[in-house]
Amino acid sequence: MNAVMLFGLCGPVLVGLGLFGLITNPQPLRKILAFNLLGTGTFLLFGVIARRGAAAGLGGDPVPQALVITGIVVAFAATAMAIALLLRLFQETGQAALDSGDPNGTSAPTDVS
Amino acid sequence: MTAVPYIFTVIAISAGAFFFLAGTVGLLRFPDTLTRLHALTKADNLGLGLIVFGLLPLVEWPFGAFKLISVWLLLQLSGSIVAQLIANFVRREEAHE
Amino acid sequence: MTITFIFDAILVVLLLTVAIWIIVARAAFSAVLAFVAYGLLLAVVWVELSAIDIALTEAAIGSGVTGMILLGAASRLRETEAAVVSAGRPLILAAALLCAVIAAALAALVLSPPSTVFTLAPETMAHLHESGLGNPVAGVLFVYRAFDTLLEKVVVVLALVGVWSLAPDRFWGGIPGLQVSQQPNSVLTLLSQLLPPLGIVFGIYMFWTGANNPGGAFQGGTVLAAMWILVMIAGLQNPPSTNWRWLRVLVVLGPAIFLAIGLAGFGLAGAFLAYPPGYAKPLIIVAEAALTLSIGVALGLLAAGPPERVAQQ
Amino acid sequence: MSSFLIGAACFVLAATALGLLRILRGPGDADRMMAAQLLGTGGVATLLLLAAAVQSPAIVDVALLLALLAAFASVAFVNSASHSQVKASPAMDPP
Repeated sequence: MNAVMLFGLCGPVLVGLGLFGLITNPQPLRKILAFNLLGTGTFLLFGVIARRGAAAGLGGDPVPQALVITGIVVAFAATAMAIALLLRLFQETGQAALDSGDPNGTSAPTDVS
Repeated sequence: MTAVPYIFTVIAISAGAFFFLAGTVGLLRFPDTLTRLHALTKADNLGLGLIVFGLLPLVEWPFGAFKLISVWLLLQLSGSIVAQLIANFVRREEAHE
Repeated sequence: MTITFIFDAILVVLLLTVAIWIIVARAAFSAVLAFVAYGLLLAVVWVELSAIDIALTEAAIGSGVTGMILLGAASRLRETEAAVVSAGRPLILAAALLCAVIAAALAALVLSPPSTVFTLAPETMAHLHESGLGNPVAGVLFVYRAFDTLLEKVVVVLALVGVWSLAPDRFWGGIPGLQVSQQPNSVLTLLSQLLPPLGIVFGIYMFWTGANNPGGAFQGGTVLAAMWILVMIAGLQNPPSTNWRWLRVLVVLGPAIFLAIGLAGFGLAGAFLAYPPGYAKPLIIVAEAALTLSIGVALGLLAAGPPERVAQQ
Repeated sequence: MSSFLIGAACFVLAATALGLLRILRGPGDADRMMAAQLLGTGGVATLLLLAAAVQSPAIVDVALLLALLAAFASVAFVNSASHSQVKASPAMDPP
């Protein structure tokens, strides 16, 4: 057991946790948080692979590291976009829940004019 | 390197780490929000200050030392202002209740 | 068992505790606060994985703009939380099982060491000197994978277009609905007068040192964005109206210059995004300078949100 | 010397991490924010100790970045929380 393996275990656990939150939590904001958690778990896996590829005097393989930086930027852009969508949904309907297929019909009235 | 800066570093960093512990204990044990805020600022000022002080003999002059001192000054600035902001917020919160 | 391993173990335990809290916390607001702490711990994790460039990116984005957007959203949506019906027990159990299986499979993959370790580090270092850069990650981003980096910057611009287009028609081109401080608070004003000059210096330093040391355009631009947002929140400067021509020019300036350099590569070096020999570093610096500015403006506007007021003429 | 520095980093990280119990317990959001703020300071101290231990000046840049943005989350917190504060207060006593 070394430090790389420790972080190598941390990554999958974060992916599992993020996926769990994404499935079970009904609030979209919490789903966005869970999705970000899932993303960072994946990035950690890349980081572990990069650390294993340490060579040529570098602490890690720079190619996966650069991929992670691109990933963080894109994840941020997606998060900002998702939050804006969510706030707009709230402005329009006064609620911020996805239609969960509730049979009692408590979901938002859908009168499309 | 002679032993004198070593001893100085060890003492200063140990004292700084102690203040971090004190700050945490205060944050956990103090009875209300405003006194807890008081504990927080101790860790900011003294804990980090002593650690930066202890690290100074180990870094290269002048840029390494300049960066370390900037880190401390920046946290002084933000720490004191954040304390004020949170205190104001807590007071308004209590006024609403 | 070395002392470094103990440090890493403490770090991982902390990271996972905070991650669990993000998922199970009752109130969204405290989950978001935990997410801010999570980003901070993650930056330390990246340092431990010898990925300082990523640590800088995570520190800038996680403790800066992302936290701010999420906190704003959580406080606006607070009143909707009461109506939420949580998932049923069978679904939770099934999801937990599924996620445990996936995590276990991933962990098994990670823990079974490959027979030959595959790495591109020697290849990267072998040709890095031709670009004139000293930071291998910057080399990968701007030389070997320049096309990806160009598209990544375009994604940020597209996200901004997407956020703006969520405004109701009558507010198109109006002023973003950033929540501005309601108390003309002297402490906040003081902070937003003292910090931005330092932040601007640090942002430029990040971009400049990025050629040879960890750092770069995105990290620098994010700091600039955070400083701009601070000034807007304190009410020292109003958010600009989004139909202001120069604002839009600034947003696309970086990607446009990068694209122009890429197209010039056809004529000067025989391929898209190829740099003529000997001119790689100056061209990359020019592109990065423009990108730093554009990213700063674009991220600030992303955080300010869609237009919610009509622009005054 | 470097194992002493990493040991001190362990101690500071663990000490500030105990403060995370405040994130879990609350009771108010202000207390949670303070715990995150303390973790920020502790994280900066940890990074400085690590930088000195492995002699990597680039790590100091990460600490400097965190120090620069240390107030940002709290400012955003107070700003957005006081907006919902103002919104909540008229609802308590209807006209």
